[in-house]
Amino acid sequence: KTITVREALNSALDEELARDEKVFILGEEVAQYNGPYKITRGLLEKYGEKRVIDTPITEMGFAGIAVGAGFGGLKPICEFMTFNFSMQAIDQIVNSAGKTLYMSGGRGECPIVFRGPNGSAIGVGAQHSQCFAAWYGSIPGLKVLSPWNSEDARGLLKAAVRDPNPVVFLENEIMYGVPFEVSEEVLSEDFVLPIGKAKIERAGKDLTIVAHSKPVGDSLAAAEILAKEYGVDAEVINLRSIRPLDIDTIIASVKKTGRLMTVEGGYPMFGVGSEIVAQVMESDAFDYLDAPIERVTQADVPMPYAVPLENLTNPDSNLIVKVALKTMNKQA
Amino acid sequence: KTITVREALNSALDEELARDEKVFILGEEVAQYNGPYKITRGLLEKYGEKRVIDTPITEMGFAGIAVGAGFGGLKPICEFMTFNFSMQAIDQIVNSAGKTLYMSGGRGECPIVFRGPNGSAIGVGAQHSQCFAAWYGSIPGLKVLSPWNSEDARGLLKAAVRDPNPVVFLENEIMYGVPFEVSEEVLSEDFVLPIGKAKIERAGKDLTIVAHSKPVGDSLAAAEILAKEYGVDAEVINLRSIRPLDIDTIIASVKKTGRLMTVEGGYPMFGVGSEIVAQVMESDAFDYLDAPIERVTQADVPMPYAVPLENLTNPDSNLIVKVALKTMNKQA
Amino acid sequence: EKQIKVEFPDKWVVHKLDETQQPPSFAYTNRKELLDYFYEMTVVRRMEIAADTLYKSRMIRGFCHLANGQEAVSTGVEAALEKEDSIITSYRCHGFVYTRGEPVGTILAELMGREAGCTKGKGGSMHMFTNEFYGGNGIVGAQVPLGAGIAFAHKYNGRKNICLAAYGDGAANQGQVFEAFNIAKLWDIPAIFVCENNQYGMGTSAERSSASTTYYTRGDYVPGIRVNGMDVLQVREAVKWAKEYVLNHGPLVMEMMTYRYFGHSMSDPGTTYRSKEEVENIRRSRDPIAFVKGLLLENGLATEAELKELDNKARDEVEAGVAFAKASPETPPEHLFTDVYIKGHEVPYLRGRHTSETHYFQK
Amino acid sequence: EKQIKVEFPDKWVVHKLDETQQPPSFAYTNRKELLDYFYEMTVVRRMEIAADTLYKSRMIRGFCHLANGQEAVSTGVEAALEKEDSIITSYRCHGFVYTRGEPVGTILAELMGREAGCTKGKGGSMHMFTNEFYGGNGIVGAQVPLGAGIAFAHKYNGRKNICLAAYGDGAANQGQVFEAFNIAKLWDIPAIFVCENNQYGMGTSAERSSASTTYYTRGDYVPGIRVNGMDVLQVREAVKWAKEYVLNHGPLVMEMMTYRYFGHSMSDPGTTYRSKEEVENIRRSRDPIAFVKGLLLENGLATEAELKELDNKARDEVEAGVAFAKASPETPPEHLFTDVYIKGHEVPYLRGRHTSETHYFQK
Ligand SMILES: Cc1ncc(C[n+]2csc(CCOP(=O)(O)OP(=O)(O)O)c2C)c(N)n1
Ligand SMILES: Cc1ncc(C[n+]2csc(CCOP(=O)(O)OP(=O)(O)O)c2C)c(N)n1
Ligand SMILES: [Mg+2]
Ligand SMILES: [Mg+2]
Repeated sequence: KTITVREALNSALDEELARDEKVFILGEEVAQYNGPYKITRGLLEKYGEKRVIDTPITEMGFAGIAVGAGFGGLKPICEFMTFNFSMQAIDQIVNSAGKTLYMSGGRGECPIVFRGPNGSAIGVGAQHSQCFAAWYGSIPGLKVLSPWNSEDARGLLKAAVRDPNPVVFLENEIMYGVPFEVSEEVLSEDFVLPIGKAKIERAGKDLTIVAHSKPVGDSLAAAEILAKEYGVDAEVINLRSIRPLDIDTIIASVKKTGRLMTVEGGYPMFGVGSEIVAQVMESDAFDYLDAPIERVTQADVPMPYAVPLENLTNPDSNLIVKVALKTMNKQA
Repeated sequence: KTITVREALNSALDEELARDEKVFILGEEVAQYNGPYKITRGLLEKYGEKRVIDTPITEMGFAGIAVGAGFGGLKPICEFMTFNFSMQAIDQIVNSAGKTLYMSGGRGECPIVFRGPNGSAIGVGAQHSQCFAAWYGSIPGLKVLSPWNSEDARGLLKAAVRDPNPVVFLENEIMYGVPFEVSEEVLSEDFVLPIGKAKIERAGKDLTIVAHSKPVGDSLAAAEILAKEYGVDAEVINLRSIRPLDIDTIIASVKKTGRLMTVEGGYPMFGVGSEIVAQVMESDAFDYLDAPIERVTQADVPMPYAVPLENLTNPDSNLIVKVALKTMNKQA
Repeated sequence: EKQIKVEFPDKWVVHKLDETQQPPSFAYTNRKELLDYFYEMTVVRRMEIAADTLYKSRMIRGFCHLANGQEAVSTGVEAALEKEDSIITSYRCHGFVYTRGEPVGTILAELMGREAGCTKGKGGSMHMFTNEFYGGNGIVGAQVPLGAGIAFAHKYNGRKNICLAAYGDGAANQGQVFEAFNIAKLWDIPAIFVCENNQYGMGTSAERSSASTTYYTRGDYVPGIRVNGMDVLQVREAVKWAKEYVLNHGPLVMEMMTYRYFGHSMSDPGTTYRSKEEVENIRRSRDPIAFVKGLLLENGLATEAELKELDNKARDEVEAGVAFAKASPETPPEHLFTDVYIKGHEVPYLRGRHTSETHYFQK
Repeated sequence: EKQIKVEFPDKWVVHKLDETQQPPSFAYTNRKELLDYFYEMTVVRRMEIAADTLYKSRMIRGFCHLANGQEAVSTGVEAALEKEDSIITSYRCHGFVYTRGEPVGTILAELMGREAGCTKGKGGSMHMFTNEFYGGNGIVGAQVPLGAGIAFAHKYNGRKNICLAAYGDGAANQGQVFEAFNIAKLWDIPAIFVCENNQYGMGTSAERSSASTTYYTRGDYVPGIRVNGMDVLQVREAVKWAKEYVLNHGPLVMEMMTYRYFGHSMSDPGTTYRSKEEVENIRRSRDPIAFVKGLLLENGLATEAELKELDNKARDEVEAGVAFAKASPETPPEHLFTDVYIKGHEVPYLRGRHTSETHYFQK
């Protein structure tokens, strides 16, 4: 069966609402409007105003209330219309949700999920296009997930809701409408993915490409080109989780391929790629590297609006191919 | 002459207020109370209420007003009592100060300095001990400085105030009271340091240690131990600037020493060290590495309060020595 | 020029303002002024409609927030202020950018991501800038403290100018709005905080987002006034008066009762959370352009034919703007790394998507 | 037990509450209650003084915010609420932690970073937790939305319990406080928002931080009441009434007029921004412990000797607490990596300061 990422997220929310009375959703336009991006479509009708709640445009306030509700024993799913707006609430996410369990010596549990689209959409400019994977990923106390396809979306979101820790769940607006084939298992009500395990989306022996979110698809597309046009057999790893970061899967792959590149939609400096490079360097995979690790990222500029500039800012499969060939020491 | 970091910062502010009428300071307790950490001592008396302004405890509001004042042609110095509280205002720093010049095609200039203590102090727990170097450092449009000693403090703060871009200036509370010898030049009213240049604080040939803020001192102390007790001659680089990151100085040093370790007070993942490792890997210095790069960071936990835990969370010179020896493949 | 006196039908609705502290209950105006307002509002309306068309033909993308129905606010505000006064708004900014002096062509060029755009195609719909106009801000509420800061700078510099910061009924609940009110009041900042109450924030009606919908009172200790934002003369008189007020007494909150005809943005049909009748009813009874037209005709200041001609002229201006924008090339790649930092004060290099695309600045 | 009736000297000062919606103008009490209050407040005061001493002998470090002078607030609040009601406060929390039921020993142990501390020495002064007490929050204002959320959970679960969220006069200007008010009002959340107005936020007086210092009115559309926070009976009656009120009508803002005798934190002598006379004057005329003592003596409910004895008992309790805390070992290194995540749901490993110090969790 084929479902879009949107349907995957929507069904995951639906099932988790059905499964546990303590689960509720709040956020801007999630109820009556059916969600700004329709992820919560139909849920108000099904679960009523108690469980699916529209908020004012006050991120710090409603995120703080959601965290408090988590302390109070509920399991809030707090939607940010986009994670760009989570910056207004970031203190509540980091200092209240993320750190309280520790500061309280284990007394302040907060089983909350913060979710919404993250990173660049299309043509929305600098203030609406930031990727927050590395920022939230740096915070001990949070778990941070970044699904790519429908399977990820379902399995990880359901896992996030069931996890008793605060989870930051980074979706991608561009992926919402994309359909993916899924197995029966994925559609089962009890399908959850383990938090912290990366998935090898394509096995290969020449080169490892690690990506998260939309760039996973770009990497797979690039891998096809690499295979067809250049005889390069790339292994593509879908990170799925930013924190914890499944370095073991990456290391095992690097030991096999000897070459590694990272692809992400966020700013280059202090990004997901940076950390992967550093951790590989610290591991015994370092000795297996036949070439330096290469990073493909957003360009180091605020997201521009004009098409030609935007195209030069976001990574794409052409660039991935080009960098992969460089890593392979091959001519394009 | 010997001056403390506090005196260095205070005199820098004093001179820049004197130099340019458009410069003013605002923040919590900066005026009548003489500054929560006394960095602004005496300035109200000297420059009056127009130029040195107490604000309510409303970071988002006063930071936004400061950014607006920057758009309006002033040169605000916006003090955060600590950068932990800048999280409440981070949207104004990143989305308003950092991105507007770009979005406006060059029309929205904002010559502002955000400053205050960053990272861990002593015994203040999880919500008051976070290092924001990597977060702000990831944002194109911002410059991010992290002084260590009195020379840095004076030269970089004056440079920051004179820079027409928004600058995030990360001080360290633990360093405020520490005295440092400074030259006549440093005391001159026209002393500014170039933004983006690291400083080799100690030349050495065996190993490069890169650090910023307080860990620079810890690294120098470690270098002395390494020299005296182990005959290891470490080169210590004081980053001074997080964005831009002076990778050239690091690369040149690595080419000389063949070994590199990074030391920082922030969380390990997606940190300053991660980026340095990644950039070195991307450079031709990679081939000069005789050992993997090692990172010393804050432990990956929210800052604990109890002394034994806190000690295991913050890097110190003992650990730097230990890791340096590992890098050198020597027994402790 | 012959002046006419227009009496406002209702008393001003105010908060913490006494009888002596209020705008006049009437406005003097004349044929020329009213024709100007008519023309300006018509251009803005037609420009938004052109944007709508360009969007549908995929020449504009991403977010695009149109302000049809709200034209009297931008035109009335501009009529009251001087060029040296400042304005800052939310993303729903096209009208203000035009009334501040940017031509239709550069506005549409911006929407189309063209080099001739008023911000070089880098900002798009939400982030336009022009003289003493500080954006087009994409983060709901952020422009309110920013506006207070711009007003602060005027005061600091000893200028008798003000800043008008506009925000929506949805934005009115943002904490930073209240933080800005408090500081503005403490420091006597000459800011006019204008809540453009168009009754919805996306799909949420004012009643559902705001525990109090009398937005002119939401400043609590900050005085406030409610204005019919569909009547350009009331807007003008209120803002003119408000400028003097804030220069002498510190901040003021002004609620403009207005309405948007279109959806919130291009992806919103604007019909699920309100009825077609509601929209039609307001179009019929309160339209700001029809209002000025009525004044002109009823007072014999212009004929239908003259207005038709002006309307044609507006259409021509917008069409010329469309042509101009279309003729402008897309913003070329050279601009990718400019304006991240101020020229001459850049960082040494900015990384592209990969080290191979890194841009080095000449020093 | 013989009841006495204590009439409150002044009428309640209220905001958007009518005559029928107010706490009683008197309280019934008795010897036992008053002795309990006297004792509890004395313990809290002596505990804070012990903390001061321990700080000066360097056994407590970092931030330490004492609440001497404010004892009637925590004691009065606790007297009014049930154990199932929730409380959340700022960092100035020691008194509340005690009145919620945590012994002096574990509070002081927390301050000293000991394993027996009520949060295992991990939180310190600002971050204590106990049953239905959600901290000790270090970020000014953050506890207000959090408290609204805890109250929301009570309502969601159909419990007739409330949450009381306390914040300072300085915190009262924080935007998130207003955001919480708005949502709480829209959703009828049973939260009592208590502004502990001790007249200063660090070194800034209320007048300099707040454009309106009538904090009980700052909820605008949220009703409010001002309470003499130095009179434990008024606090108790007001909170008791408020609990019923918020369960039936949604949120309420309550301003408690109080005062702190010590500096803001240990690094603040507390003398630069206010006069010694001001402090002395309040100690003399409004001290909350002296007030209860007066009630007991004037009504012949207790003798000086009995009170002296109770005072001694309080001293003993605190001394025992000090001894307990001192005897507890410092929190040992094993605790470094626990409680970052919930046991059994950790990440596979947490890195130490270096890979050599990384901790792996058993699965
Ligand atoms: C902080 C933040 N949260 C959410 C959004 C998404 N958003 C954009 S416009 C809007 C509605 C705003 O409504 P209102 O303030 O009434 O302005 P209007 O669109 O009616 O002019 C929302 C929720 C945003 N841009 N910023
Ligand atoms: C967001 C934030 N900004 C600044 C601080 C530093 N700070 C701690 S307490 C305080 C004063 C608070 O005053 P008030 O709210 O009146 O509470 P009180 O200390 O009087 O109980 C300040 C500025 C902080 N902890 N959090
Ligand atoms: Mg609106
Ligand atoms: Mg106070």
